[in-house]
Amino acid sequence: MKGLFAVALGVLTAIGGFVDIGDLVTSSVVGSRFGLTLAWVLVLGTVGICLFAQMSGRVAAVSGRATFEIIRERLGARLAVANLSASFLINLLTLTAEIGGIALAMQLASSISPGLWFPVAAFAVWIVIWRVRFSILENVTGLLGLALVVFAVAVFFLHPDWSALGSQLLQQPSPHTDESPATYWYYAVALFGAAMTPYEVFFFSSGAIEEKWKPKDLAQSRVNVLVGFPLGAILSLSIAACAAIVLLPKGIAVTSLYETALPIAQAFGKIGLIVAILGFVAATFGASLEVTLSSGYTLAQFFGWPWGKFRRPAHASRFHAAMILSLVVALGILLTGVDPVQVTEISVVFSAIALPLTYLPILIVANDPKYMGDHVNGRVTNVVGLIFLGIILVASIAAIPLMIVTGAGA
Amino acid sequence: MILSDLLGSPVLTADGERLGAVVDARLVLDGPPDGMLAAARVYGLVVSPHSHSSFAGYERTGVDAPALIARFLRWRARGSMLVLWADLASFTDDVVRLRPGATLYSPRLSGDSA
Amino acid sequence: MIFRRLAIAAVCAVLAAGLAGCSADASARSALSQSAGTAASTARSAGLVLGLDQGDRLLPSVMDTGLSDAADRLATEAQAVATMTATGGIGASRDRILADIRDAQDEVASAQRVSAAANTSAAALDRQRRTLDRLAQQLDAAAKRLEQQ
Amino acid sequence: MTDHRDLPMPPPVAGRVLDADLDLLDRQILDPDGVPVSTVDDLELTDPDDLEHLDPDTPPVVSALLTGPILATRIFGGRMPDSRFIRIPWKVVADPGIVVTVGVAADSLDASWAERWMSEHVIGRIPGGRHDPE
Repeated sequence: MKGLFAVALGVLTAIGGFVDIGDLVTSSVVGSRFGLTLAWVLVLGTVGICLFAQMSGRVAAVSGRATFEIIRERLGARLAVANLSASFLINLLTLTAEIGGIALAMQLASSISPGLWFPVAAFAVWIVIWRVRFSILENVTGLLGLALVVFAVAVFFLHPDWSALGSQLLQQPSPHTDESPATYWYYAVALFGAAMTPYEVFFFSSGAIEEKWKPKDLAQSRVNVLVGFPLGAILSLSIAACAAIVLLPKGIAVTSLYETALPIAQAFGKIGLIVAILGFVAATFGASLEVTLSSGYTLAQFFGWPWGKFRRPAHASRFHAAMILSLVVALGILLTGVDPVQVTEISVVFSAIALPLTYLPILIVANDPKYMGDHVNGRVTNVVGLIFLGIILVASIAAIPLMIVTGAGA
Repeated sequence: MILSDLLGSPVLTADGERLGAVVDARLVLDGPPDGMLAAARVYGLVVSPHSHSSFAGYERTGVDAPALIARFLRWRARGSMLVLWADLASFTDDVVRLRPGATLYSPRLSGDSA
Repeated sequence: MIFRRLAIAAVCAVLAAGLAGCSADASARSALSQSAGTAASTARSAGLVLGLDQGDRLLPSVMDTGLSDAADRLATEAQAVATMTATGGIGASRDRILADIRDAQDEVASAQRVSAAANTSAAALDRQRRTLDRLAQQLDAAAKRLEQQ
Repeated sequence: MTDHRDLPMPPPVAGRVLDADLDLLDRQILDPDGVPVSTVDDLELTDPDDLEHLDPDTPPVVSALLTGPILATRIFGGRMPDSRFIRIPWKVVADPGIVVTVGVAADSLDASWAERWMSEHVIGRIPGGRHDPE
């Protein structure tokens, strides 16, 4: 019974934890501009993140090594520093966006301008990381994030033209919008990069150490990943579908968080909005925690500092100092007045460096019997892993030219 | 001397022919006890003719998965060899020179046949 | 040696300037069209917000956020269009687009006033919604025309 | 073209064999309680007496694991003076596995002075910094 509860909890938190501000807005932007013609990218990215998150969790449980320690060991200091710089910048930009996202969600709930919420949100994130146990922070934000299921329900209540939605799923470069193929592919690469963003793997593998997983817990972690992540992706897809049903026909191209919520208002009115806003706050807050922790994990694991929430802050002092500094920098970026949502767009460039340099060492170590004993990758996992590494490489090479050609998808 | 001084240094035969670059140093823990372990002496140098560094050591370990990566990295490290310390004549100006008649050995780690 | 490099640099600079000059017309046109398109989308968004509010489906805080966001974005576009140098005979369309954006700004501002007032006038909000939709259509049409030229 | 498959295996040795870059460099160093100390950023070897005429019978031995600022010179090049090395003597190394375990507490090593400094002067002074999370 306890085992079943643990599995259910794991799955639920994986669903709730899958969606962050980038997913909320990007899904909605893409849905309102391209309909569901980019849904296949989401499916592809979800398979990829499931594969590598599971692999990194297995490495962590069996060898006790978190992902960035492995990156350092296998890539050597120089390449690892390149990855650290790129990953850390992505983390910082994502953190900026997430804190901004909390503030935007709070604005929706209160009408108080986001500028006043930035410091409150950053402080709240810090205090939770400082004082709350890992399992509690993971489970509570994950469960509250489930409020976003309202988007999945709304898809049905909006009575869409199912055959039209279905044909969008199968059509490539969308027929009834004026977007150029380059813009389409730019968003395809950006969506793929966002689905496979390295911080999720850093967080997942370090979380396995925080919760002291052993090889016997692997079955449960596999269920969490294989059920939770895809269901989370369905939430993303629902958000895109809601935008495609309500906003695309009206010619509204989403640029702000409140527009993401408008289809819910249309479907369920005020009650639905309250649930959706609760989901926004939980999802952005949960993601802020994950990203802040990831910044600490990557730095500490690269330099070999003590890290982890299972230690008292004074026993992982540089880890906590790094997280405080990250929050301060993110707050500083927000206070310059940039649009928090657009901040994430720059991170596409850094993903091009970070993605291959993160997933290659995981794949190599997952095959090393010195680390893994009997738990080395099977043949099928290796073949799929190599295919994804290929896709990641192509996406990485294409990312920067596409960004320049399309003016970042304008 | 630090390890980085050795790594990357070119290796020349006694005749001045370039064999490659030092990509690793093989240590053996068979000296007199030094604290908790035996002293670790430099047993030899791993030399690669085509690359300045080794990546993931596929040419030395018995690991061959994932096949495509293993094959590529072995190709990159093709022709790698081990030269023993006893066969080194000098290490000056960041160049390692071998003694006449130095033997080239396989770089494989024998304990790694897993 | 140094002279040859300077000469090459000069030739490159002239070429670049030439290309930029040729494409200045096209880029001004596409920037204008983009501003018109964004303004249209924003006006529609504000219209949708007003429509949802009429159906009593919106929280006041979401309505506030939506209208103030729309006001900000329209202001940004108005600023961008007003400071644009109108080359290649797009001056007339620029003025018309600017006028439409300014009208939309006025409508959003008065909607903000109406919704802030104690007794909201449903009729006034409905009128503003219709006006915003009409302006959005005009802006969209202008954007399309500029792209096709 | 020499292929290593054609090359003979080296003479067998009695002790454990480690390739310095492959098996030691960039590994995590843990103390007996599993507390991270640092990473292996470089190795210090004893200097041969005469570099122009190396003595075949006295090979260099590893005197210490190096860590700290030496990482910067390894990544960006350059050489720092030996006097500024932060050393973890080979004497205290207990097990060079997929992590390098040392036999003494992390707090007793120079390598963790930065951690102690940050703990004493910054993190430990923030309320709650010395308690377990709830």
